[in-house]
Amino acid sequence: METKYLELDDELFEDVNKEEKLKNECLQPSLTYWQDTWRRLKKDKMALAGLVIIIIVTLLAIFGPLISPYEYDEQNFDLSNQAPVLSHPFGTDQFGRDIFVRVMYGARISLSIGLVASIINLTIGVIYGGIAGLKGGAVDNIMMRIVDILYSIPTMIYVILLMVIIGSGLKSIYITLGISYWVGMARIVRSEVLRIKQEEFILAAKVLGTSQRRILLRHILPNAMGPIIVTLTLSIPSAIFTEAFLSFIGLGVSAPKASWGVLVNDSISSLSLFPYQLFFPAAAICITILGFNFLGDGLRDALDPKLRK
Amino acid sequence: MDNILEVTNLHTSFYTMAGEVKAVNGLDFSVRKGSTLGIVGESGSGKSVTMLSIVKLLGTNGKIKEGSILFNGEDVVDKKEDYMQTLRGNKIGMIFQDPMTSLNPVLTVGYQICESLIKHKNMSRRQAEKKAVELLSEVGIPDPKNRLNNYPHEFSGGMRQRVMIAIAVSCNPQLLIADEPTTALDVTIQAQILDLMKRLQSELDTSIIIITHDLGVVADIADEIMVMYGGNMVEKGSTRDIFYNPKHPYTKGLLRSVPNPDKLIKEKLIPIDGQPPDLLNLPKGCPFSPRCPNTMKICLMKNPDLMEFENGQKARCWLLNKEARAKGKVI
Amino acid sequence: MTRYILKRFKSSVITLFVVITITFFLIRAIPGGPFTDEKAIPPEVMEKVMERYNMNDPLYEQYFDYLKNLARLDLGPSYRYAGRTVNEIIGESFPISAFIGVLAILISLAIGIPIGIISALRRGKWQDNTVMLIATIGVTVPNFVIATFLIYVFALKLGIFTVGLWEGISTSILPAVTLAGYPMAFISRLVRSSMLEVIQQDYIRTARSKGLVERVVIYIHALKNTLIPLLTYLGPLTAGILTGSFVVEQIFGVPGLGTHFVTSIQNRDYTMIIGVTVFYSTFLIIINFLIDICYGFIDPRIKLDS
Amino acid sequence: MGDLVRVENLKKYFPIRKGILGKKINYVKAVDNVSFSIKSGETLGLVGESGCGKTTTGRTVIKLYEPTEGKIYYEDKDITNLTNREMMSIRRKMQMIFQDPYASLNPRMTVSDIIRESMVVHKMYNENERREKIKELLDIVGLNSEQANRYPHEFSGGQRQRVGIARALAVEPKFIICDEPISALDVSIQAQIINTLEDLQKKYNLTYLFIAHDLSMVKHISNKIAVMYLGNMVEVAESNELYMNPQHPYTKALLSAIPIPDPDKSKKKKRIMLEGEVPSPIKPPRGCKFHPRCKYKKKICTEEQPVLKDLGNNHKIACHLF
Repeated sequence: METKYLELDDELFEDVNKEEKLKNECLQPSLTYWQDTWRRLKKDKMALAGLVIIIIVTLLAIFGPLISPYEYDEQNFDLSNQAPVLSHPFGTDQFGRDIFVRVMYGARISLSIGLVASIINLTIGVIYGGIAGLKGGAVDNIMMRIVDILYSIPTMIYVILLMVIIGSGLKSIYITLGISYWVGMARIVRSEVLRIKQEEFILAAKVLGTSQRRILLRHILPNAMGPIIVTLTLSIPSAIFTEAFLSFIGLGVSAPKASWGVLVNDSISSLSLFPYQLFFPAAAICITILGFNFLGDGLRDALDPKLRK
Repeated sequence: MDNILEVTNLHTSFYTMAGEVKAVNGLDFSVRKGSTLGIVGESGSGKSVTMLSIVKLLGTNGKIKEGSILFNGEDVVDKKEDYMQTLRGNKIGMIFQDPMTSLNPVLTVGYQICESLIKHKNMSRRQAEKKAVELLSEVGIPDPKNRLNNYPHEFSGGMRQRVMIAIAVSCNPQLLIADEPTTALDVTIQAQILDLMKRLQSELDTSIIIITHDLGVVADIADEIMVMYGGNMVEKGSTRDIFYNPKHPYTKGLLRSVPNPDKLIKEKLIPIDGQPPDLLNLPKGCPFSPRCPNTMKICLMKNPDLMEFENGQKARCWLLNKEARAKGKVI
Repeated sequence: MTRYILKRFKSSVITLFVVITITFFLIRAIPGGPFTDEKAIPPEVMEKVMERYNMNDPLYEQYFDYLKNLARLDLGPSYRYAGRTVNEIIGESFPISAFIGVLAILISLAIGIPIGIISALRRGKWQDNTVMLIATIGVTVPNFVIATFLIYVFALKLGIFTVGLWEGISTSILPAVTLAGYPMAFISRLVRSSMLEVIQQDYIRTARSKGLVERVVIYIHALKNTLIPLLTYLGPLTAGILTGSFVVEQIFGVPGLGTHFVTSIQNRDYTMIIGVTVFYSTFLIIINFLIDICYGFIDPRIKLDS
Repeated sequence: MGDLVRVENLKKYFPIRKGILGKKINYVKAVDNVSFSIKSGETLGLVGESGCGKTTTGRTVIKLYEPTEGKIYYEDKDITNLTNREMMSIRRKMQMIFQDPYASLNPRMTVSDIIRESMVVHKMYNENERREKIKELLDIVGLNSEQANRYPHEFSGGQRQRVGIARALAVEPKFIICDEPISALDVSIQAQIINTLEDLQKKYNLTYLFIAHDLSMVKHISNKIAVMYLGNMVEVAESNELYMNPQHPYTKALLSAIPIPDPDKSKKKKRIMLEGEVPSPIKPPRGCKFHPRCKYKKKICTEEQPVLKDLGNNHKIACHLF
């Protein structure tokens, strides 16, 4: 037997009462679900960077055009095609308009489209998916058949067709987004609702006699929030994409309004002469979308129940 | 050398984001050739990690910190991966708990059996398939010839576990390790599988380690039993000694908390109160101290040393130390 | 197996029928009729088109004519290009777009899958982090920005590739790479997360317990299961490249169906728009149908005799 | 006092649908003509292997599933076709505890909210009475009440199961269906939960329907045991009687298959090894569903389904041998 560093006297062999025994077990502080999510999100630097980017772009979009000395459509021919200089940090385009203010104005349009897209996603997508998931049976079957059809045909072409019909411009972009854009969210919400519906705590609520409405609000939706938020954050970039894409093929915002897509489209032709005219709007699009993607990825991990310890 | 396996002072930990999970803490045990060792323990006792350490399948964040594992006299702890690959599936066969997920859903059952035969016994494809059919019929799967090209989802839970056993014994391993092989099965299927394992053991003269939380299973199939708690052995001995002459309070507690259906008048069960240990922050001293009915001061300070009795039974508890001191046997 | 194919074929036909009907009614929804308000239409073309689309017949008759023509795969005359039918234009331009599209798909698969697997196997290490960063950026940058960047670097500055005039193979590299940008990034992220999930499955542990070499465990046991979810992405991938071609072909001056489609939109060439829309939809529905079939072959769990 | 709960010829078929409109093409006969009764303050054990329909029976009795056929009586009142509103008062009296401790509690709600919801739904007590009642309930089930506003993921399996029990007790039920409450727990924790359930039964004169596949634990806690096979009830008897003197071939095989935690006894035990596997409930065998695996099968067994007959001291059995 190896030598004992501890003097084995009888006193050590007296019994110990219950409380002392349990002293060993320490309990961590209790965190509400959202505090815990924020605590995990803070640890993810990429997600924080994403959040900061989004905040900056939003501030620029709201206050930029107000404080800038120039109007987005103020033309000044003797300053046309000027390289970036202090008074015009992003330079000017062929009509002498200040690109910096136009980019900030473009931010307003793109973010508003992102916002509208997420509202549409939230309302139509969540409600459609929720009903299909909750009702189940034939209703769910038919609703999902419609979604499958929408999913398999190239919705982008039908967006274009609609734009041709109801004319281009911001209003019609919102409408077309509304028609074709909520499909992804509906599918995710439906599978989430179906998954949660079979969980035993829902059966327990039913055994209690809890009303269908209360089960939906108190039990199903809070548990489905995770995937909904992640899908939402990741759907904003593709809405911005869509707008840039549409304006690129001439269906976007009509001049003199300037969305990022329009800015990039206009400057393609003079790429070799004035690359800066293309660089800044393109950079703006990329940074904003990057911000939403980083935040979306960070949220996915932070809200993932499996990683919860 | 009558021991197929000798483990001394084994320490295995997992390094996770939440900190170091001390899964196995200074484990010593051995398995005699041709015998069946039952490892009994609850969640967090380290019984499955012990098996994964023996075959070094601990994944990226698991590591054997200390200790030696002699298989057939060779210490595997510092062996390279390619040496281990000659052992796994060949000299050591493994059976896992959940038959529904342990077979690859996109490969045929036949392919998954032939793989080990082709690799370890370098049989040709045709030879391997012939042997696979024999194995399937030996483990009791009807019409094996046609079932060879079926996919796992075309088998029931019981049948899939038989396929797992066929794979594990395909190369006549010297040691068969089964981690809760019958937990996911119904009682009648479980009886069939245990019966099959006993038959295979006598035919192949292989030693078996069976890991389970079910005392009934070890009583039926094991020659020796080791009880584990908090990542270490608390008691080891022959099956009869453990059931009829348990030394450690945890073993006694386990036996008392299982109902005995033969008793006509109902006796109240005597449970072990408290919760299973959290391997992230194990209590100082004996891991069972928070739940033990007769904890002493010393139990909270130092982990008890192993005490051996005449009949080879071993236990790790200061209570036994106290009794021995009372009888004048100075430790 | 055949019952599964029939089931998928039936649903594809239904989808196609729904799509065609939607297109038919959409066009009728154009305010003031699709062809009436255009000013500078030469009278003889106008007259041919009106006769061709017999606008004044009752709606259901027009609908049956429309279906009859579609059945004969006749998409009618082009509205702007006098004397040329939509079929001809598609016949000329679609092969070019298809070539670039297939090239783009091959590039995105050939690069996306391996780097996805590598970053999954080297989880947390530098390979994983760099790949994931590039993939996130790849998913972020719109293809027309990639296009301009490539033109700026390779064409204008280094002069390796010529842009603007179409000389077959050599000038299709840049557009294909541009089109492959987003899908390649998406595929690498998809393969990475799918591989990470598959690696933790029990059957991978069983494979390792059989003493198989790591290479066999990954490329035989894990890979097949990892690529199954990728199949479901192939449909949207093709659609993505198709819509991407509208923009990229225009920037690179590729005379593909994409460019024609965009010009037909810009100058409201309705017959061309309808024709190409139906063509594209049919093309994509067929692609999805084919993907469903090979899904049945690759994943044995799909109940083939359901 | 008569039977608290009586069930007659209960059937629950799950339709298998095909095609877009979900045309019914076949049925899974999960529960096929089951009858039993439970006296107030007693425990009926319901055992059987997976797929035998024991869980579906439990969920149909408590009207989680609409019964396809048959009658359910609670305190001699027919509750089979009551509407949701009419069921509310009955719902208060019948509660359920579940198998998976990790899935039976809403992860987004604190423990006190989970228990409070029972009282809110049934509009019982005012706010601070409820807070008091929650503390009391947590103590009764053996949890310390300071942890009341913690989240389920901060508790171990055994502790969560106790929260489930507290939630059921909150509405002061008379009848609780325990659907495999201990099979997901460690052995030492199982004994704790069983003792808690027994103490509560004595204290509140509760009636249990205890559903499990671990026959020795069911024998321990039940007064009467019913054995099910593929949707049918094959044998019902007092727990000692059934254990000591099983009559139905399947019950005998089931009892012989249970591993006994006692080496000498398990070596001596005569084993009846049941061949083959449980057939699929979609296409069950004709006549007695056990006949393909039964050694004593006669011609009649393959044609006619046996009916539950009383052999005396209410030991009932559904088998053509008797």
